[in-house]
This record gives sequence, structure tokens and C-alpha cells, in this order.
Amino acid sequence: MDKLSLLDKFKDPNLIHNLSDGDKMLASLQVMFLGMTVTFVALCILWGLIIVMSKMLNKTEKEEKKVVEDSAIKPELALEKEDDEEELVAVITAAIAASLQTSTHNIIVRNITRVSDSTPVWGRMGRMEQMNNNY
Amino acid sequence: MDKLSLLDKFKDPNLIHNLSDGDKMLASLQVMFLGMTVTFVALCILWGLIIVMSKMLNKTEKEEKKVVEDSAIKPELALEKEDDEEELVAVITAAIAASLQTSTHNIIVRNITRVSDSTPVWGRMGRMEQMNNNY
Amino acid sequence: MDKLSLLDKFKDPNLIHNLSDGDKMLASLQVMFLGMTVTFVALCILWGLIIVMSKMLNKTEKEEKKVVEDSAIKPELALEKEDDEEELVAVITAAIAASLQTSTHNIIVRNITRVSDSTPVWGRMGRMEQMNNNY
Amino acid sequence: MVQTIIKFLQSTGFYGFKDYPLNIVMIFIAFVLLYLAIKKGFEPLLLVPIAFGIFLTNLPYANMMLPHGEHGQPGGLLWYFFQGDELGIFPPIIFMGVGAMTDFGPLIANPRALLLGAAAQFGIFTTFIGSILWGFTGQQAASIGIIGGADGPTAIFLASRLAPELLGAIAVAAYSYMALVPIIQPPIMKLLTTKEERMIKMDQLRPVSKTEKILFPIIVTLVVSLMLPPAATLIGMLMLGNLFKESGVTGRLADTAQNALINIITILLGLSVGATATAEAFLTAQTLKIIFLGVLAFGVGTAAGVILAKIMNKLSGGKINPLIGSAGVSAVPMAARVSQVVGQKENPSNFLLMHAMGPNVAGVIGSAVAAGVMLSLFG
Amino acid sequence: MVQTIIKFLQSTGFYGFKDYPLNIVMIFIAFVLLYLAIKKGFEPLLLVPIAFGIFLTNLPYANMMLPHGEHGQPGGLLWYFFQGDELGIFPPIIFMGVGAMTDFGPLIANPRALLLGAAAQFGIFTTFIGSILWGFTGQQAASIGIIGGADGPTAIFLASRLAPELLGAIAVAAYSYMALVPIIQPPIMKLLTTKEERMIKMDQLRPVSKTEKILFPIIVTLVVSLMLPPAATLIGMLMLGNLFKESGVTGRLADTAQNALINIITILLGLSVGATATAEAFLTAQTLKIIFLGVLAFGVGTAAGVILAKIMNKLSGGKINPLIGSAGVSAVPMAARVSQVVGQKENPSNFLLMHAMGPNVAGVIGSAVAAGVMLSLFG
Amino acid sequence: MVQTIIKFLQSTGFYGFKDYPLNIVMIFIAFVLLYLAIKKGFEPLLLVPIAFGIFLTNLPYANMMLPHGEHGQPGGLLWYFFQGDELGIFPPIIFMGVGAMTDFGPLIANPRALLLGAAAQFGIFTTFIGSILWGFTGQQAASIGIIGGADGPTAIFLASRLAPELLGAIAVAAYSYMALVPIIQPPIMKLLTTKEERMIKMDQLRPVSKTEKILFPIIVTLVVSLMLPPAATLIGMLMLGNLFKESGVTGRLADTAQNALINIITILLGLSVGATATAEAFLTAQTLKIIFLGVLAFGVGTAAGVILAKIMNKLSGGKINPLIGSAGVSAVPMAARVSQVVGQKENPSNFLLMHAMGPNVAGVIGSAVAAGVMLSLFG
Ligand code: NA
Ligand code: NA
Ligand code: NA
Repeated sequence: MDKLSLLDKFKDPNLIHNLSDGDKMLASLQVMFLGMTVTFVALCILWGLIIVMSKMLNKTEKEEKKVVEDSAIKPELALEKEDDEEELVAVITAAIAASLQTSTHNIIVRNITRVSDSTPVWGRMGRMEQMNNNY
Repeated sequence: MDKLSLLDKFKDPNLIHNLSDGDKMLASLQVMFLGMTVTFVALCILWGLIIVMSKMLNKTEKEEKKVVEDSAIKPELALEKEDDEEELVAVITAAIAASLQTSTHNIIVRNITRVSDSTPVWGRMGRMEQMNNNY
Repeated sequence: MDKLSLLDKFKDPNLIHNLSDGDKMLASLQVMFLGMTVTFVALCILWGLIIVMSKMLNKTEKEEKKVVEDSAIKPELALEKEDDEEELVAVITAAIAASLQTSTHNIIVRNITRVSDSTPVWGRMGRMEQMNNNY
Repeated sequence: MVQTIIKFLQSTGFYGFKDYPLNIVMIFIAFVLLYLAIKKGFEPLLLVPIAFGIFLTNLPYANMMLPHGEHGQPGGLLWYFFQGDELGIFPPIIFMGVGAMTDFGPLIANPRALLLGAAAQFGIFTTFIGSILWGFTGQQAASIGIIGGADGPTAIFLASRLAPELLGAIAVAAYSYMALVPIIQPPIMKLLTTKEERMIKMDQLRPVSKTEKILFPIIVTLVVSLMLPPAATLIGMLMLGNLFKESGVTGRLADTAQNALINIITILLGLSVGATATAEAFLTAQTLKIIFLGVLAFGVGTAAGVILAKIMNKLSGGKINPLIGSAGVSAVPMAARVSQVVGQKENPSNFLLMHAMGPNVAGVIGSAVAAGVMLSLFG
Repeated sequence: MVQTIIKFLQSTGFYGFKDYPLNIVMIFIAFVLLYLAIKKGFEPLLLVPIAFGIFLTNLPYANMMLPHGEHGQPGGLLWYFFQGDELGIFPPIIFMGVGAMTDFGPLIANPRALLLGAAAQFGIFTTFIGSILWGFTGQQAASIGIIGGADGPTAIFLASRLAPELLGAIAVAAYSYMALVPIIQPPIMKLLTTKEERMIKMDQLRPVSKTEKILFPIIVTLVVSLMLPPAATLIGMLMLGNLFKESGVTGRLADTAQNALINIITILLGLSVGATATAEAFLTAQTLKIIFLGVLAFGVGTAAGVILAKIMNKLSGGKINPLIGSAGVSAVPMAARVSQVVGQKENPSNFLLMHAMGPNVAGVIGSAVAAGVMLSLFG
Repeated sequence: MVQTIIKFLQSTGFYGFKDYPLNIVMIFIAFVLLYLAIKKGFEPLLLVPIAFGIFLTNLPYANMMLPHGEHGQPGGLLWYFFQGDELGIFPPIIFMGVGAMTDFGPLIANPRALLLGAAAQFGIFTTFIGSILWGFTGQQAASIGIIGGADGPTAIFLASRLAPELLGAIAVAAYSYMALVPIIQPPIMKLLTTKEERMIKMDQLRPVSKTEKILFPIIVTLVVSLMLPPAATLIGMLMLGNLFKESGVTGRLADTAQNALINIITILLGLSVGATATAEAFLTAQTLKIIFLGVLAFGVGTAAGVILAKIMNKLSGGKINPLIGSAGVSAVPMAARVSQVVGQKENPSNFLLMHAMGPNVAGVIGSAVAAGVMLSLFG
């Protein structure tokens, strides 16, 4: 019958061996065509959405900065905190490296843990000394 | 019949919808009464036991201190060890903070691991250099 | 019948209680004999193989050193790296200990992580700054 | 070829929205929860996995919750994770991690706080009555009431045993309200206390010895489990975690229980609890009722805690600040922090935090006890 | 006694080689893989467990893959581990860890790279055709083709669903070729590009904001899962891991996902995938075909990426170095490193690494999409 | 209402002690074990979970070991954990962690120590005979004998396969005696050696190359698994863990195997092994016999090790201190430490620790071999 039933046979592991090489080739090419098309379409949609997202965010950010400069402080602070953290790690790394006369490229200090709020609700219990900071 | 069979109907997800609102209210109030009573009784028993425990321990500790001052050295040492550990972490925290001119409130050094004996039996293998300390 | 069927009965939790104490003893001794023999044979084979391995490696290493001194650089480097790491930890340990006037015996710095290549393939992603080193 | 393409297009989730249009609403709800978790910081460690689970489960044809086939055909990933909730395995493991992170010292130093931890469970039972009168079954009403216990794992444990059909809505409500504690509680606290009461300073707590801290988890497990056998699993694991911490000889286990293990289980539990919130299950009048009843439970529990604290203050001759009563709902440690903040606003030199931690951790025990009663009656 | 000893000797694996002589070959292959992993550093984190799994499963009478008995008799250890592969549980968990380690910033900064990540999947589909013509079924051909996706977990996920009988050979081929990327790709890259093209320097990437990084995983999950519902599990978990990392509020979960959890699952998955490679299953003509087809898939994918990059370079007026096209096969981050190294040989001051990371991570998404197509057609 | 209260009271565990009075004894035993673990430091990492498991399983009506229902009703938490013991999954995973922590260097440097690791298994087989004559079946006797192997996971693995009904008693005996090694061994060692022998100083061990350390686990797995296929699981996982450590390229996996993973499994295994020790199963004459036979096994093993070491000393012309023979029972590293301490008492400048580590780790291999023999004969 038509191509659809060809693909149906093609999908069935028991029937595929009855197909001629030509039919197999035909069906395979359909799979390839469909597959590459879907892959390109999917990633192109993502491409478009990323560009839209970036543009919208840039706009919003500019507007936000103008209109509500105050309310932006909180997220900025959050970002600063992170930067701080990176800075902190960088400083410590440099210090240790200096004292060892080795390049910082090969050392990662990753365990200077700043107390962040990302402990679970149950996790913050018992660390009461720093609670005032957070609230 | 009597209240028991009311509660029995109440417990059955298929029968509960046959009860009148008054019966439901009555059964719910029973559940509330029972629930709050049990909760209070349970936590009051704990309250009593904690007080008894604290009093008994205080007594025992005083007696122990008098009679067997020697044998108390071991647990005390254990405690001291822990204190030491905290002290150690405190010192290191302070040092790093100082060198970074930031408050110690936001930094936790939690990875200066002191070799304690709490590795499992199979874990202590291969760390022979410190075995003499422990035995 | 013969001893085999004795052991067969011995293995069956339902039949074993029909055996006389003498038979049980006999069967147990067989188990012991077989067990200790196998244990000794297995560990003796290992003994032999370890000695063969050590001798062969010593030979190969000597030959390798003569013939292909160049190609040996890479593994040696790997070894050096590890040594470095230990050295690094030792230096840091000593430094912290010195600043705390405590013995190095009780401190393990185990979290100064050197970036080694042993992150999984998917793990190295996003740590691009050190890629040049490795390739 | 054209037919193949049409068939392919009909297999996409875009087309699937024709059959499941309400899933779009659920995906939107998931995004709102993600926004609240990430931008507003509402319980992110649980809301991010829960919201992502809601997101994934409502993608048409993605079959994330497809059950394991009778003849062994692989099911959906989140269905496998969900087995840990359904069989009651994950919540006790999370409780073990919680125990390993909890310091019961303030409660041992001031055991009267247990009364406040009991009083705050009043919200559970009033909400139970409300739920019954609103047409829920006893099993469902018990699961809804426990939202007022302000303890996520307990709510999930109870709901998975008594009313699995409501699990998604109850979990979302429980964690959302836990995150909203700083907004829900202060007005109630101010309404029920006078300025003088809020300014009361409390005596410093006595130090607690190591032996007391070791005996405490054993005693609690023994007493609570004997009184309420169905609570043994939750309380036992909570106290085992605490014993790992306090014993001083099992630091490795305490460390793993409160880090790797609790994190792994949190991911699996959050995702799979969220995945129960399909459009069919969630977008019902029941869910709206649950959300309303949940906030009622919180409010009544807070009020009951404050009122008992006022009474205790009277009886003790003014030594107890009633603000610590609200911490009895649990929601550790946020409820205790709220007591601290509200108290400090009245009197900047007042530090209630340590005193509020007592009722706060007592509330965890209290809601496990209440859950035990419910399981005992309706299990 | 003598009979007992004879019986014992007949129960040893030495005697077992009489029945299973080819197992010796497999054990030798395991040793070669261990040598490559340990001495040559080829993907050791996966090849060591896989090779050890091959080793253990081919020890006669050790019964490492004995199925769980119908009446509950304990099965082999590796059989239990294998359930996580067979039910499709382990690969998505690994993907979550991968997501928590991945920085999609370079891709967000230069989203054109997505095209290269799509082009490099061409190897999957050409290999599919080759496999079909060489006598494999559609399900098998799809699983073989996906080797060209250069993504181990995706290959295992797809093979476990479509062609579990080939799982061992496919897993070994996939990870071996991923390790061989620095050897396979450079000649193809040099053949297809001119010296001038290889010397092109690219503009620096723009910085990417935190909000973009948070929205990216959500958008990708939404779009890919709606287009290809069968890809939702892999993409969803990959992006959940990334969201844990980028959200900034779930650091604990990101940390566990990319350390304890991924390591545990890597051990279990590696061992059990290796354990499928018994002599009967592995030492067949099929395996040789798979190994040949696998390298074809890699080569064609590399070439397709480079060629599309050449075209894009032309269209953009010479701003794109075609060497970054080869990174689209994924094999993160080795393929990107290869682009860097080949470029730097031509022009020592050229730093292509960051530009190659874009196509590189796009390749991961691309092969998940391709896997979704295959599952949609053959699942 | 009154009836409801009565019904409630009859559902409490206090009332339950009427039906299960002996559970009180078991809870007391659990508390004694907790005391020993926490205050005396006896193997706390295993005894705390085991003791807590005994505690929980003997709380009446708590149903911690209720099996999973035929129609899917949730079972008890510890029953689910117990599946990992019953199916033989947990002990090999623990062995992997042990392997990742073990340094076989001292054994490779002095492979004669393997003989001592073999000799010390003599206690296993003498105890086997004793158990048979005392009325146990072959399967039970093998499981009891293995206590003398001084290796907890091996004992649990063997008992779960051959005599699950004795698992609780065997596990408790095995871990208790491992903790008591410093008390059991010294008198036997002194009795069997002369002062001169105890004062012998041994030559320093040669350094061991990295390649030897990498080849060692592979060779051991190959030889032991081929001789004793049923030992392949335990030995294979032990040596895989060691290979993770020694290969130098899989540090991530070695780290997880010896930390997060082994800790998680230790908690689950400890709790569930303890949970098998219900009053019915534990408070029997059998348990008393097992406790007696267990100490016999330890003593005979210690003696056999020392005696073979004496013989080897004679043959080598006085170069081997017989005190290192006792370390062959395994109980790593306590038995090695005991050799060190007893030796140093005689001669304060004598350091036997490194020399005793050889027999000590050989003893682990030895008891896995002995377990393989038992499985081969009685499995
Ligand atoms: Na509560
Ligand atoms: Na790819
Ligand atoms: Na042993």
C-alpha cells in the first residue's frame, strides 16, 4: 500500500526483514529527513526564544532601573553576595598559592562555606547565632 | 446505636456521608478532644521525664565527681577534645576573616577535619600513622 | 551408602538431624579439611602471584627505564602530580598547625582540592579556565 | 510522508494541550511557584523540586507518572520516585536528617515549652472539624488538618497513608504556608498580646549537659512510640538522627544524614510529590478548600500557642513572653525567628530566639504525636 | 571425600572456562579497557566501572546477573543494579548531575551555536541508514545511530528502551569513542577547512545575566518536551540540575546532584552496563558492526558540524571559525577542547574554547532531541 | 466515648507489653548496646544503628518490620531497608567502601602474611564443628562459624543467604566481639608466646610501587573468584573499591564509596539488621549458644594465627614476631593495633603495626574465601 504502511512495517522488528533494500532505504531516508528537520526546527525555536528572552530582559532591566531603582536593591544585593563569595574564594586561593609559590590555576578552594540561606527549613535549626542576620 | 458505632461509621470513608451534620460534629469533637488530650498527656509525660532526668543526672554527676574523680577523666577528655575542635575552627575562622577584613559572622570553616575515632572499624585501616594516638 | 551421600544428607537441613553424632563429626571434619585446604591454597596462589608480579614489574621497570626513557615521562608526571598534592597538603597542614601551635598529628586538611582530570567527562564542562593545562 | 508528519505533529505536547487544556494552568502555577521560590526565597529547597515536578507531570504525553507495567514495561521516572512517598519511606529519612540538624538543648533547658508545642496543635483539630463539615471524609480531614502542624514531611507521611488522592494539594499548601509564616503569624500575635506582654524579657536558659542531650532522643522515642505506635516511624527516625548528632561517636553518620542523604531524598520526594499535582487532581474545588482550610489551621494553631503562653505567663508571674507561644506550630526555625523579630520591634534589646526554639522544636514532636493520633484513629 | 573434592573442583571458575571459553576473551577485553582507562586516562570514571562489570560478569558461575527468583530467591548483585538501567532511572539522574555542572552561558550568549548542535546530529541519522542496510531492525539502528550523539547517558537510555540486547556493545562503543574524540576529530577538521578559516579569531562573547541563565533551563524543557514528549525525562532532568545550579537558592541540591548522587549512580550504572557484556552477547558479528558504525557516526557528525560552520562563516562574512562546528557532537568538554587545540596550532593567539562550548552544550540538547525523535518513531 | 478511650488505650504499646512482655528485655538489651557504643566506644558506627533497630523493632504494635502487602499496602520502614540485606545488596556495597579505605601495601610488601590470614580462619571451621555437634544445621553452623572471621559484612552476607533466621543474633555477636578484640586477644597471645618472641623486632617493609597496588585488586579478584565463584560478589566489590582508590584516576568514585555511600548503607543495614532481633527471634537458647560459639571462634582463630606465626618464626630463623599472627583474624584495624600494643609493652621501641597490617588485611580476604567455601558447600 502507501508509504505509511511502509513505515509501519519498518517500525515492526518482525516485519522489517521482509522489506526490500530499496524500501528500507526509502523508509530510512524518511526517518533521517524527519529527524534532522525536527532537530533543526526544535533548536531554531530555542534560538528564537533565547533572542526574544534576551531582548525582553534587557528592556525590562532598563525600565526597572529607571522606574523602581529602590526595589532593585534586593536582587542586586543577592548578586553582590555571590560576587563577594567568588571574590572571597579568589582571595583565599591567591593567599594559599602565594604562600606555596605555585600557580592559582591548579588550586580550588571550594570549602570556605559562607552561611547562605539555602539550608532547608529544617536545616537552619540549631544555627541560631546567625539568624538575626537573615531576618 | 451508641457512640462507638458512630465513630466506626465516621472512620469509614463510605459511610461517613450518611451521617447527619450533627453526628459529624459530635464525632469530630470527640476526635478533637481525644487528640488534644493525647497530645497534651504525651508532652506532659515528656516534660516530667525531662525534669526527673535532669535532677537525677545532676545528683549522679555530683556523686560521681566526688567518688570516682579519676574515672571521669576520660569523658572529660572527650569533651575537651570537642571544645578544642570548636576552638580550632574559631581560630582559623578568625584568621581568615582578619586577612579578608570581613566579619566572621558570614564565614564557616567547616572542613578542617580533626582525625577523630569515629571512622568505622573498616575506615581506620590505612591511616596507620595516627593509630598510636588512639590506642 | 558412601561418604558423598553422607555430605549430601549433611547439607540438607531436614536430613541432618537423622545423622548420628559420629557421622556429623565425620562430615564436619571433611568440611573443615576442605575449607582450610581451599583457604590455604587460595592464599598461597595469591602469595605466589604477588611475588611473580613484583619480580616482573621490577624487571620491566628497569628495562623500560633504559629503553624508552622518554615515554616514561607522562606516568612519572602523573606520579609527581600526586606527590605534589601530598606535599601541598603537608605544607598547608604545617602552616595551619604552626599558626595554632598544635601538633600536625591531629589535623587533616583534606579539602584543598587540586583540579585533577578525574572529573567525569560531563563534569569538566563549565570549568573552562583550566582546560588548557590539561590538553 | 505527509501522513507521517501529521502523525508526528499529533504526538507533540502542543497538540496534546487540545486534550488537556487545563495542564496549561498547572504549568503556569508551577512557574509561579518557581518564581516565589527563586525570586522571593520561599522554601526554595522544597518548592523548586515540587514546582518542577508539577511542571513535568503536566507536559502532555510525557508520561512522567506512568505506572510500572504489569509485564515489566518501564514506567515513568517520577512514578518510580513516587514509590518512596507512597510506601512511606522518604518522609522518615528526611526526618532523620532533620533530627541530625536539630538542637533540642533549648527544650531540655526549659521543658515547659512542651506545653506550647502541644497547644499549637489545636489548629490541626479545629481544621479537622471544619474539613469534616465541608464534606471531606475522616481520612481526608485528618490529612488536611495536619497542614496546621507546619511540618512538611509529617504532612506528606500522613497524607500518603490516609488520603493519597490529596497528596499534591496538601504538600503544596503545607510548604507554601510554612514559607508564609512571617506574613501569617505577626498580625495574630499582635492582636492577642498587649505591648507590655511583648516587652517581657526572659531569663537566660541553663546550659544542658551532653548526657541529657543523649538521653533525650531515647526517652522521647520510648514514650511517644509506646503511647502512639503509629508515630514510632517518624519520631524514631527523627530521634535517631538526633542521637547520631549528640552521641559524639557517629559524626560520619550524622553528617551523611543531614547532607548527602537528605538532599537526595529531598530531590526525589519534591519531584514526585509535585508530580501528583496533575490538572485533574489539582484543579478542583477540593484544592481551593484545602488552601483555605490550611491557612485556617495555621492561624488557629498560632493563636492557641499564644493564648496558652499568655496563661502560663500569668501563672508564672510575668516571666514568660507570650510571643514565644506562636513558635509552637513548628515551621522550624522560621516561627521562632518571627517571635524574635516581633519581640525585638517592641523592645530592641529583647532576645527571644533561644526561648522560642523550645516551643518550636516541641511543635515538631507535637505534630508527630497528632499525626500518630490520626493514624491510630483513621489508619 | 575424593568425590567431594572432584565436585568442588568442578564448581570452580577454572573448570567453568570449559563451558564458557569465550569468557576468557571478554576478561581480556575488560583488562584492556582497564589499561586504557587507568594508564591512558580514557574516560576513567566510566570505563573503570564498565570494565570491572565486564570482568565480573564473565567469571564463570559467579552469577552476577542472575535474575531475582520468582519465589524471592536472591539474584546477582549486578542484576539488581541493572534494574536502574532497564527501567530508565539511572541515565536521567546522571543527566541531572550533568546539568548541575554545565554552564549554558556561552550558548545563551551566542545562540546561533544551536544550529551547529543540530547539524552534528547528522551522524546519528546517516548511521541509522547504514545500520538498517546492514540488517539491523529499526529499534537497533536507532540505538546504534545515537552513539554518534556522543552522549553516554542518552545512548544508554535509548538502547535500554529500544534495543536492550545491544546495551553492552553500545555503551562500550559510545564511551570508547567519546574518549577517542581527540584522535578521531582533528584529521576530519583539517581536511574540511582551509588554513585561513582555521586562523579566524572570533569576537568576545557578551556577558549573560543571571535571569537569562535561570530562564534558559525552563524554556528548553518547555519547548523540547512539548515538541518531543519522549525526550521530556532526559531534558527535564538535565535542566532541573541546571536550574538547581543557576537559581542560586538550591546550592545544597546542586552540590549533591553533581557529587554524591552522580557518583553513586555512575558506579551502579557503569558496573551493570558492563555486566550486560557477557561473551554470548558481546562476541558477535553485531558488535563488530556496531563498533564500525559508531566511528562512522562520530566522523559524519564531526564533518556535518564543520561544514555547517563553514557555511555560517561565509554568510556571516568571515566571523565564525569553522573549527567550532566539530564541537557540536557534544562529548563535552573534549570536543570543545579539540577545537581549541586545533585552532591554536594554526594561530597560537587564538582562543576558541569559549566559542566552542556553545555548540558543545547545544550538542547535548541536540542529541536528546534526536533521541526523542527515535523514541517517538520506534518506541 | 469511654469505649473509644479504652480502645485507644488498648492500642498503645504500654498495653502491648502484656502480649509481648519479653520485648521489654530486648529494649533493655538495646539500651545496653547503646551504652556500650556511646560511652565505651565499642564500634559505635554499627552498634548505634543496630541497637536502635533492636529498640524500634521491639516497640509493640509499631510494626517496623511489617512486610509489604500482597496488594501493595505499605509495609514497615525497616522491612523495606531489610530487603537490601536479604537480597545481599548492602554487604557488598559496604565492602566496596572498605576497599576504598584499605591500603594493601603492607601485604604486597610481605605476602607471607597471607598464610597468617589463612591460619586465623581456623576458628571458623572449629566453631563450625562445635555448632554442628550442638544441634545446628549445616547452614546455621556455617553462619555461626563465620563470626570467627571477624568481618561484619561477610557475616551478614553469609547469614542472610544461609540462615536468615539467625541474622540478628549473628550480627550482634559479630560486631560485639569485633569491638571486644582488645580484651579477647591479649591473654591468648601472651599464653602462646615467650617473652623473647614478643620482643622480636622485624625488618622494615619495602616500598610498594603504584603499579603493584593497581594490579593487586585485579589479581585477587581473578584468583579468588575463579576458585570460589560464590565469593566473587564480596571480593569483587572489595577490590573494585580498592581499585577506585589505587588507580589514581577515579578519586571521585573512591571518595563517594568510602563516605556518602558507605554511610548511607551503614545506616540502612545497621537499622534493619537490628530490626531482625525481635524478642521471639533473639531470646532463645540458640542465641546464647551463638554468643558462646562466637567467642570460641575468635579465640581459636587468634590462637591459630599466633601458632602459625611461631612456626614461621622458627623456619625463618627468628625474623617474625609471632604477635602479628593474631592480627590475621581481621577485625581491621583493631587486631593489628592489639599486636602493636602487646608488642610494645614487652619492648617499648618495637613497632609492629605495619607488619601486623599485612595479616590483618589478609584476614579480610581469608574470611571472604572461607565464606565462599561455605556458600559453595551449603548454598
Ligand atoms: Na507542629
Ligand atoms: Na550530541
Ligand atoms: Na577474617
